[in-house]
Amino acid sequence: MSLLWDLPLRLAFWLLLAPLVPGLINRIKAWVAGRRGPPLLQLYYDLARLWRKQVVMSSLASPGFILGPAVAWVAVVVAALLLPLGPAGTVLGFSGDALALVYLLALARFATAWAAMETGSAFEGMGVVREVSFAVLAEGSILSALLALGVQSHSLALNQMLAPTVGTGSALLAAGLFTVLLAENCRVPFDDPNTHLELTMIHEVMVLDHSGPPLAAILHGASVKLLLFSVLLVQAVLPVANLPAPAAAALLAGGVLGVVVGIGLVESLIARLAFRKVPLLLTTAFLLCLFALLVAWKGGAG
Amino acid sequence: MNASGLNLLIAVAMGLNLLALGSGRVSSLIRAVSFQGMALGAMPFLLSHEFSPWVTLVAVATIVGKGWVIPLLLGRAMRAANIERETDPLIGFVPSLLLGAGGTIAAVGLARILPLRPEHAGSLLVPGALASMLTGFILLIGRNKALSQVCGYLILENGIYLFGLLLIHTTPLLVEAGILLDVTVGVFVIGIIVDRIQRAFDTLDTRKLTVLRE
Amino acid sequence: MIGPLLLFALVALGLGALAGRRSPAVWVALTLAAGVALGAAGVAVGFGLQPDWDWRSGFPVGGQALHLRLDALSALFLILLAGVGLAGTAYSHTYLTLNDGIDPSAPARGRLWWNGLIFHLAVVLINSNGLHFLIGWELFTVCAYFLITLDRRRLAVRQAGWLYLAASHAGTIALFAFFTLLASATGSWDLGPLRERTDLAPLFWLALFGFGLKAGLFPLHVWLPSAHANAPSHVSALLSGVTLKLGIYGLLRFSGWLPVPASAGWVILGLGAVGALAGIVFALVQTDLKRLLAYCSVENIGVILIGLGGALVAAGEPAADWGRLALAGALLHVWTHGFAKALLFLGAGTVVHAAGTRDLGRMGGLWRALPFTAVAFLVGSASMSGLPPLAGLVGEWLVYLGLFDAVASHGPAGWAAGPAVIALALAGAVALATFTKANALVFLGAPRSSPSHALHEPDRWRSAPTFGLAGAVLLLGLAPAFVAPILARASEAWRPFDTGTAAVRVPLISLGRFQLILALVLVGVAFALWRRVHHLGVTRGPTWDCGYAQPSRRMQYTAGAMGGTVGGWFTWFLRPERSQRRPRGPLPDRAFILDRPRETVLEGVVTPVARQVLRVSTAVRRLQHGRLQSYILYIVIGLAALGLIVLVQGGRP
Amino acid sequence: MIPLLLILLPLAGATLAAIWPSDRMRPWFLPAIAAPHTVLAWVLMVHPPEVTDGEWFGFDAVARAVLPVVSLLFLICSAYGVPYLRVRGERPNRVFVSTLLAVIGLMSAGLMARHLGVLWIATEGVTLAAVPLLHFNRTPRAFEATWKYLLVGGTGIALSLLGSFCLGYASLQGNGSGDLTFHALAHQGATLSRPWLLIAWVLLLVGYGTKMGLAPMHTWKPDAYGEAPGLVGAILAGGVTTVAFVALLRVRSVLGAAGEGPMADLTLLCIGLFSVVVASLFLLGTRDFKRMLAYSSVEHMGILSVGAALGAPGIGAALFHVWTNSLTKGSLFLSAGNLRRSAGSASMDDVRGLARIAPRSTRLFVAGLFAVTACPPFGIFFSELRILRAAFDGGHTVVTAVFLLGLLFAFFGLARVVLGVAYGPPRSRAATPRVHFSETAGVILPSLLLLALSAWMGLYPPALLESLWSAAVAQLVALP
Repeated sequence: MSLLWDLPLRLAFWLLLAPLVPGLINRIKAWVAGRRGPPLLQLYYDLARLWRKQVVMSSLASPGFILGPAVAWVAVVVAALLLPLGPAGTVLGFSGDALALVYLLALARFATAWAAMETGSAFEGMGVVREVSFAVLAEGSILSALLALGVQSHSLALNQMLAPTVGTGSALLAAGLFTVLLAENCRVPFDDPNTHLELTMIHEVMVLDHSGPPLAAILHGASVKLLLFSVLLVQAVLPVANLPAPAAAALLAGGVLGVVVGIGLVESLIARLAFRKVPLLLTTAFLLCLFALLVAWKGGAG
Repeated sequence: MNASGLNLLIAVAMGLNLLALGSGRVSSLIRAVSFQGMALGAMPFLLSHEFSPWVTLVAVATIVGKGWVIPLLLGRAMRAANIERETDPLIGFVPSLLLGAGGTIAAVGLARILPLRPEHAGSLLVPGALASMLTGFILLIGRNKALSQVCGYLILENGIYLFGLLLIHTTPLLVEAGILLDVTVGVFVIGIIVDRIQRAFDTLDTRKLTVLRE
Repeated sequence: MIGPLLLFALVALGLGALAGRRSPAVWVALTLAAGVALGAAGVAVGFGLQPDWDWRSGFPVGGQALHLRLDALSALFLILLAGVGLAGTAYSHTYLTLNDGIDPSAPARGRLWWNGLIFHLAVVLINSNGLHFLIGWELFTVCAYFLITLDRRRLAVRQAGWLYLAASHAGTIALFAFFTLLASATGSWDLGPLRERTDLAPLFWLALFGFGLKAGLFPLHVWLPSAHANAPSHVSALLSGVTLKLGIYGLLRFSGWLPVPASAGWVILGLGAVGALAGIVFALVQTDLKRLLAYCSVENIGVILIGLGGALVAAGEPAADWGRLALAGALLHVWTHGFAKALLFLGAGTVVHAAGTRDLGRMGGLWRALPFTAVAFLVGSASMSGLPPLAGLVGEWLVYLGLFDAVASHGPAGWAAGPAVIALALAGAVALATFTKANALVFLGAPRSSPSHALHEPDRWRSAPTFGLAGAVLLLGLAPAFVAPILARASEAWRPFDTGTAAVRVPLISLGRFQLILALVLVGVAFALWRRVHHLGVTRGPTWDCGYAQPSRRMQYTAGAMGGTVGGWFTWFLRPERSQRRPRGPLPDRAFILDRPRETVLEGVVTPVARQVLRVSTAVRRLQHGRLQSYILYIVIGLAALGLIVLVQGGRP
Repeated sequence: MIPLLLILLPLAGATLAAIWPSDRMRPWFLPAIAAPHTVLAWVLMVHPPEVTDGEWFGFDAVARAVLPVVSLLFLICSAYGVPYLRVRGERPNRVFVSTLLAVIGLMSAGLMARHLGVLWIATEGVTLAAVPLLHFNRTPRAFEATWKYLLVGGTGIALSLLGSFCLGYASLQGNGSGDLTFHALAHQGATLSRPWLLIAWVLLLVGYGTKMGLAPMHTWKPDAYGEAPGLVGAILAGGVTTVAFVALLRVRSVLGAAGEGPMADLTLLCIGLFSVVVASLFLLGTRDFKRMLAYSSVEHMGILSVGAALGAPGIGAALFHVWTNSLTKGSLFLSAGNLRRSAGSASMDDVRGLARIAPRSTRLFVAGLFAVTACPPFGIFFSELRILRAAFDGGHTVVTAVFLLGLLFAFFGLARVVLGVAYGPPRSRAATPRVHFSETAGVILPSLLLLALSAWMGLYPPALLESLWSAAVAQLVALP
């Protein structure tokens, strides 16, 4: 299919669907807790409102305070566009785009951190340090996961890599990537998106001072990132690409939904982890991915 | 022919070594050295089969130098520095005596091993030389007073001279060159006297000569 | 064509060195001209506009006839030298005369040794005779020493210079042995491909020590941080940007020309991986801006070595083209790191001059005073952290591709490549943290100490080179495809005799397209958001910070804190020196906690060894105690010892 | 006959200087005698005279290979001597000048001696003549240094005489005619009595090694060089040691002819390496820059004897090293002398920042540091590389490792001291120098010239010199 109408479609998919995911999660949490949660489309409302709001900016901040969120948003969205979408395959893909994806996420992180440091606030500094520090382990896990996929598929292009053979490797990979997903998107048990104790937050605390359109960009970017990880996870462990188109689409949708439900359940059933424990859990995820790599390696060799 | 006479003289010289090692009085040390010098000076006559003016010259020079001039200078130096006794040497008198005696015996033994020409095999020249050198080194290493060290050096060099006598016929030049060592000694002594005049270094005690060090 | 260019460059450098004392203007003109000529020669050969240049003359130096050559590999490094040299020259033109309490005779000396350094670096690069290579090598070390110690009235500077000189000389001694053994094995000082002499393989270890030490290979990097930190910034730029790379050049050259042991590739790969990780972790915990940058160089050298090691491992395997890919990555990284690091050091020079300190803990909020420098520094940092769409990513990306292929090919090499990939990933993430820290502490937030005298953008001489380098980094990032030919030619020149392997294809088109698109989108969206925000209007106020009315500047995160978390995971290795005072009582008075990052290898390994040697030396020196009697005893002992030797040896026929 | 002028001219000059009345004019004797001496030496170098086997003195290949540089060094040092003695106007210089001239005469004699006895006499003469030079300053320290030099050196000399006797006796045992010219001894070859030959070798090695200053017989060196005026140090380190080294080379050739070459090489190698290691260990700790030079000289003597132990190529390299070392050491001693005078002390503990106090001399001194630690473009770099290569060609890998380690430590030690006194905030013992020392061209140029020569030796060694060395090697390594 031609780039001309494929690209806009994907863009629409990512941009429009992404804010739904946090809503879903909140619904599930509410359902588990037996509450009437916020409306499903809450995030859409918030974004719309923020987009119209005026910006309050720290007197210390430089233009980077506004450009940072923009860069972060672009990085995440482009990363999402690199990802193949089940039957639709990929459009921008090229050999080695997997690495590009990883480094785009790094770019997003850098931009957010930069914007946060603009304010010279102790809290946001704290958040930045936590973000970039935990990212070390997260990135290690993602890379070894990609390595495992690469070994399976003898390729470094996402659309070929994400056609796994189901097995023990996939199970390990699923566990590892799910943990990374939770960490990277600041969900329980790593972080609590709706806490109000600054001391315990990672991502939220970085955006304390943001307001208006930049904050909207940040929130929307976060939701896109969440969706991106879910899609990546699903395609990494389920043989989506090997199925006929409709089934593939269904499986993808179902998988993503499953992931979302999983997140919701985790958030409802598990308490936040003490910060000292966070690296431990992340290291576990790292090891899981490493084992997946070993399994893939042996499997390929044998 | 007069090998016996020669050996007698050498024996005397070796005896003087022991005396030098044992004596704590600098003056007796000097006397021992001068007698040894004269003994050495007499030897060429006994060695030479027929009278040769050259050898005579060497002998006379030796007697005058070793036996008379240098002891005279040493004596003067001693008086100038008015020291009489060697006090607490690094190697005590008894140990050095024992060392010297043992060394002398060893020297005799060693001389048997060394491949010598038949005409030298019988003579005490080589053992005497070795013994004197050993004595010299013991004095150089074991004594504190500069004068005693000079005497040690003299005895060392006497030993070398003794050895040189083996070659006096074939290569007299080398042996005569040995005279230069006496000049060295002369320089030592002059140095002492000069310095004594400058008062730079009292009682000629080398223990005071340790400013230059790491 | 090439010959005259190089000749002109060298002559101009020489004349410039002479002119430096009297007239700076002439000096800068000549040196810049020389740089341009060097660059032109490099480009001409590197991009294949001219055939490889090989020139022999009967004119002997030190009894050896000159033999110069310029192939793509040398050209690659020559271009780097030219670029950084030009930038540094321009920068130093006014930087040297800034009055930072530096020795008044420093500027003149600085110009002299600067030209000497560039001259001899060029000599090493275009040389093909072992003796002359060694001469150039030693002389550029000496020039670098005098440049590092320009401000030699400060003790720290003298100590740094001393450490550099001592370490370099240790390396040089190894190279003495290397080149002499080579000469005595081949019978001539002439250098060139010697594939068939497999007996020469063990020499590689000597080369690894000698060149690795110069490159700042991890356990041998002890001299690097203090030298880079204490040198004037344009010197740090050249040291880190180019002279480190000369160590790499030496390793490339002689691992390409001479046969290497089977284990060589694995060792280099391992050292590179460890170095990358350790270097960047050390960088993260530094509290001195220039030390931080210096340690970051250790990391990037590690990355380059991973590429080289991959190439060597692959060379041992049948039909492994991934090695050449990794090599191309390493070569490109030589450029990207060289330019970016030079940029960062020049920026650091400006910052340090403005803030009057190298201590990150006392900077902050400098973007107001130095907006353009801040942008340039940001570009350099982003490239260093391998962020798209800048140059840093491209080199690492190629290395990644190579290593991924290695793992995917299921060969034994995978056992080396896999861990290397993960080490690279971790190092990349820590690098991101490091540069977040550096930028944030220097430019963002509020000043942590009362700002110093010269709070203004530098003059044109100093800002132009900074932006030039930033432009280069940007260009390499957005249009990497243009450098593909020189990379291909260089990695073929690496082992000229390996005609078996297919010509190296460096797949940079796709990545280039991607980076370009990304850059455009970034600019577009950023502009749009900017417009939107300003359309709605901006209210300025104090940092909200969850309702702190007026957060004081001392409440900001400090250098120690920013490195704390990750540093904490590596305490077993960093062993920081911690001094603290806990708050006591119901109304605690002043309390503090201070972590001084330590030079683990230097203080943990080198110093103790040195202390032992010194102990021996002291013991020996006691023998010279001034007692004449013992001196004579020594003679007797010597006599006895020699006699014994003769007796023992004389026994056997 | 003409070569003998090299000996007689200086001696005549010495006597003339000794009776010359005026102290102010006398220093001019030094260049006045040294210049023709050098000219003659170089003329003879280019047009070598015939040498008949029997004669005792001869400008043979060996003398031709080293005498020119010694003479040149002496010329430059004597040029330095004129301004130096003017600065030291307070001292009477009668003895100094005449003995200095005697020294060059006797050194020439020693280098040209082709007879064991004559060689010994010349060496002894040099030893004695050097005494007043060392004692020039007349301080108690100077006296002590002289005393130690004399007693240690005298012992060495005595041993070398004994060694000569033994060599003579060895030839006597082999029914030699008692002709002790090296040519005759070498001719006698294998008929020399082996035990006596070996005894002789050990004694001569220790004896002449003492004059060379090989460890462990080097103990006199730091004291003597530390207390002597700079130019005396230069001549001792560059000239007298050379005489002793050449003596060893000549004796070694006899052993080689007698088929005992391997034994000689082994002993030379051992003592050489030992010297390098010991010297480097001393250098690591010494704190006085003139004593430092002494240890550095010990190190280079070790390098020489290692080179001499490596057969024909090694000996060639060693002769090359004699040239480079003499020139470089000369320059270092002269500049060190300047610094010593302008700072009033030679110890790191008293002196710092000489770059401010005496900039020119400091530059020379630092350059000399790099020159003497084998940094190109100076000659020592090339000569040491050649020795290294000879060692590798000989397959002495372990030896070379130790050797290189020694060089490294030596560099650490030297650089530590030199850079320590050169840079940093100025500090000197003599806040108001007793004699205000101004860096006139007269005291700077000689050192500079020597350095330049050293660099020239390295970069563009004339083909003539190469031929000289190979000729000397051919004479020394007589193929039996």
